[in-house]
Amino acid sequence: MSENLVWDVDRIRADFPIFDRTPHIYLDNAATTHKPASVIKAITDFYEMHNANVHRGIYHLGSAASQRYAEARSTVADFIGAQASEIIFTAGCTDSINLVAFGLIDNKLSEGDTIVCLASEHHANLVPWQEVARRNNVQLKILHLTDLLDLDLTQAYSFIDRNTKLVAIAHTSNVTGARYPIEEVIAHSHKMGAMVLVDAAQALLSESVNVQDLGADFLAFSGHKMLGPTGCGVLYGRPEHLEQMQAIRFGGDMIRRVEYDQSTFAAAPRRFEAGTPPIAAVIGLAKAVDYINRVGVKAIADHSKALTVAAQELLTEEGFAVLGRPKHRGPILSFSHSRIHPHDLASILDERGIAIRAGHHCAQPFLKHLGLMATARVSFSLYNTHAEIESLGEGLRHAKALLL
Amino acid sequence: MSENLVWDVDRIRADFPIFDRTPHIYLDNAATTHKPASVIKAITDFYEMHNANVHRGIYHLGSAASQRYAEARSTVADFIGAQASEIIFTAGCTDSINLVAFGLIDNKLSEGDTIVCLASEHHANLVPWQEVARRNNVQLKILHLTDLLDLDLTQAYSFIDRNTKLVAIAHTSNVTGARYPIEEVIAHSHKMGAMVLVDAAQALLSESVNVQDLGADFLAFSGHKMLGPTGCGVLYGRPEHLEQMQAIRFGGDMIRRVEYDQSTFAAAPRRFEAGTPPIAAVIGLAKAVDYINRVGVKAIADHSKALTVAAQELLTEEGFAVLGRPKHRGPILSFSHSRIHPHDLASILDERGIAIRAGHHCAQPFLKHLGLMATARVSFSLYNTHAEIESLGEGLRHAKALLL
Amino acid sequence: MSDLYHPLILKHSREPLHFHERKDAEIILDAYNPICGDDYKIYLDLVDDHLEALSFDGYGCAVSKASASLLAQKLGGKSRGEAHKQLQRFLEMVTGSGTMIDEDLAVFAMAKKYPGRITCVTLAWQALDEFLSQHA
Amino acid sequence: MSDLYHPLILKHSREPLHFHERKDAEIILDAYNPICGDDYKIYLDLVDDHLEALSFDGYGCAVSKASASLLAQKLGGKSRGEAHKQLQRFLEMVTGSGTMIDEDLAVFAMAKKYPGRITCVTLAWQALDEFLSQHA
Ligand SMILES: Cc1ncc(COP(=O)(O)O)c(C=O)c1O
Ligand SMILES: Cc1ncc(COP(=O)(O)O)c(C=O)c1O
Repeated sequence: MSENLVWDVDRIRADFPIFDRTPHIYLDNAATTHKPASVIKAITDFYEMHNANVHRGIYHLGSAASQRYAEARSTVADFIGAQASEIIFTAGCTDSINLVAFGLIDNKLSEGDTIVCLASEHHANLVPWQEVARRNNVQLKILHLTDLLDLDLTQAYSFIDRNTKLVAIAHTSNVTGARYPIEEVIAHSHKMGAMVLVDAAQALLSESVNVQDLGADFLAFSGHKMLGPTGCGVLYGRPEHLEQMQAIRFGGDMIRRVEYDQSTFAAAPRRFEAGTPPIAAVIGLAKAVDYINRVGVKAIADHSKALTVAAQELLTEEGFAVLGRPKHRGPILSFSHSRIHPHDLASILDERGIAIRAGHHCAQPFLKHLGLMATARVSFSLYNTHAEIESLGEGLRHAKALLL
Repeated sequence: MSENLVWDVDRIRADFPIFDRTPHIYLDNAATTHKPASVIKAITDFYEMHNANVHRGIYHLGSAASQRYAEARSTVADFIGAQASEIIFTAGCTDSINLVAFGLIDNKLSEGDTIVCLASEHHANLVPWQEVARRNNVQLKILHLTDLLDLDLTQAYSFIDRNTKLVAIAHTSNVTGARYPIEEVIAHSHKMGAMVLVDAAQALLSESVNVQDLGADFLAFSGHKMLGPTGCGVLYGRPEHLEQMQAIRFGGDMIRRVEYDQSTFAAAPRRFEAGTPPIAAVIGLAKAVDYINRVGVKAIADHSKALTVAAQELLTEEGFAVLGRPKHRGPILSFSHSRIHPHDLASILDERGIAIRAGHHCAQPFLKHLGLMATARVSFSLYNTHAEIESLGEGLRHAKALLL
Repeated sequence: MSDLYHPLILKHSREPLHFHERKDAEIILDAYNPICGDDYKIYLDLVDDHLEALSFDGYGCAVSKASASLLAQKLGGKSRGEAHKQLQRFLEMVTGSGTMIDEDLAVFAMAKKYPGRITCVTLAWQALDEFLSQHA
Repeated sequence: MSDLYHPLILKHSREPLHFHERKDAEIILDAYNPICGDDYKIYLDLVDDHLEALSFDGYGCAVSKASASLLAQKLGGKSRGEAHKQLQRFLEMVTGSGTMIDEDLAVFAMAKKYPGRITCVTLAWQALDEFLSQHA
């Protein structure tokens, strides 16, 4: 896609105040994205005009806040093709996954059951399952990847069997950017009677996601990685699962009737939102969704994709090894160099105002399995430009000159 | 304290943009407080100038965000006389209490142990203990109050005994405003070998709280009730307890080493902060603490206290029954009228731009025990004025004329 | 004058109709709002598919009480189908865009301006709606 | 030129001193940074209260490797007390406001400008500090 024609990246960048205030080249969008002015303003407006707690106030501010909070739920639900009642606001993607792990799966496992995780999962979609498996004395099976670091469906089909209770899989790997064939994994898992939790932390800006089409049992993601504020995330769950899922946090707002000796709890999604929720962040997230819808997920994805392709060429040319060659890839690339440590590369680029990530990307065992301790990673979003990739190229050459 | 002399409430109000933008009389500070411009600006600045994820970035923005997040921890720690390593950032007060319940107490209970809760506890400090008691098949004992709705120390001393593992008690009741004699309860509990969790949700603007002086084992509170943003709270814990406490959320940032078959976890406080934290909210909370320190907790408390005394007189004069006559009271008053339902009162006052709370204040069994289903509640903060109490008086008289 | 506290609502809240307990009723419904604590029971018998001896008691605000009182007055004695139709029209009016022919019930239309109080208006109606939907 | 990548640091990272495994060392310390994955082992014997045969191996960035190399070079053979004093002075310089007499080590003072890299500079030193503090 040509930047000059359909996609006016300068206009997009103008929506993001940080590029004015703190000029830099930001290539760490998989960690968190920057926020458009409309999202920041929604938060400011909330505190400056609408501030009140939700669920409880009879007075105008209170009921207006509750209404805004409810509307945000509908906005987010619409965005992924879900019903509002299927959307739980959490503290983040990590929190969403833990809720499924300890609110549902922990109560459902019996001897001989297994949980399946992809080898490349983020710690957030691995460690909770380890813990649940440990507590229930069941096996956590790791589905390893092909040499291209993609998922082999034939292997997955034999791996996920009638003993599998849950498959935990990322939509898009935050390490390699691989967009896994989750539709097929879900279809097969359901045939085997297993539920599937899709970690969509890296998904929502790289393609339009519809939970009905996907058929996922659960979908977890964070607001801050999709132009929204820090401090809130989402768990989508199919209603029949949410009904069975138990609360793991107890307190106000999630109850139906409390007596001294026992309590009964509200229906989903309320049952899972104990206490005062991150109201401003949730309202900000809805604004982020509005912004994404206005620009268009496809346009964002196409632009990011074009940058990813260009970056991949550049990295290869400069002698860096790009991690994996999956069939489909989101806007994320990990890469390494036999004689340049990723941290040094990140520091040297930082001195030129280029922010990239270096480390294990919260996937320690995956990197270790690949014989790596860390990689460098670039990830792109709607506001990145081809000129920034040229600067990256200059930075890489400078680093090589310095370190080799 | 005279408003005109020492306390310039107009200057204070000028710090809170909401009074300019949406004029109203806000008497529901126990639910959530409004936010000063400096707090809102801290959030805006973060997103407009400093946005990055914490803990992971080598680049400048990333390490600056980590540093700001760490500084916020120190600011909050200083505010309550704690060390930074003793401060865990959570999603809110409810989340803080649940962490202690399921991360520590749930693993510590054995047959014959008991948990003690005050009768007036907020659901957030009751329902988690119910659940922990149920799971471990131990007794949750409810310590009832005197006729004045205060805590009777003699009774507490015989109630809390060598079987008591944990005492869960509010510093200040969000229903009656009672400031309980927690120092004595803590001293006695420690003699009996019991830990004490203090729910300080309503404490931090009504007196200066020092965890060393208190001797509390745990202190839980929310940012949004102390001029800070929604979406973050704090758990203070004594280091020896934090060391024993286990994580209840698993994922990135809380780990030490992850392998496919097992993981080891970081030290406190990091072990309890899985995933991307509510960075902007935490930074905003630190700004709220700065603001409170600048104005002075004592000045805030004195002002709120004077308003509370005036309101109590007014309510009594107008024929409303104020709930409880505790020895010490924070800036919170619940009241009722035999022939006026609190919801109707709240609606009628709302039509006059006065926001008060009506309901069970997340203390259903307490109200039920008192033979009430709901009360009206007013709660004061630094920006409220004596003129607002006069308006409240007019509103009350209007309501009586309408409804009686 | 208040919009929400129409004279008719005030009258029904001060002197609710059919406001009495009936422990031996064939059907006893809970109309409970956990958020605010309003808590009514609705009593009725189904006789020849008609809602007979409809009454209620319990505790709540002027608005929920007046609304329950009008429910008892307007739907008592109606056939199941007719009652269900009327109460759905009522719920639509309060929460959506419907209008009401019954002048008394139309008074509750202004509840839309008070989103915090809609549950008060609908409490008893929703409980009866749930019952009639489940036993249609 | 880069501030962080001083020629001395580059030299030590390219050709680290005392960079070898020694499985039969009396003391083997882990210097591991879970955040970034840098992972060294430090080998030493305590002979007459002196740090003898100090070496290291493992994996990490140029900065952490150079810093470990300089640690081995500067503290190897020193008495326990002297080594501890020197390394605490080094840690103070990097994280606080101290200065360093040793010109080579002073090169790391600029790490203060790179808060994201301080752990790289201190990794090996902190591991040894922890050991010496616990066995003082
Ligand atoms: C005494 C008390 N404890 C706990 C809470 C729960 O706080 P949050 O809803 O912020 O988690 C509140 C606030 O409603 C409270 O007043
Ligand atoms: C694939 C994936 N899953 C889960 C997470 C965790 O998200 P959060 O830290 O917002 O909870 C991340 C982000 O780091 C991620 O990239």
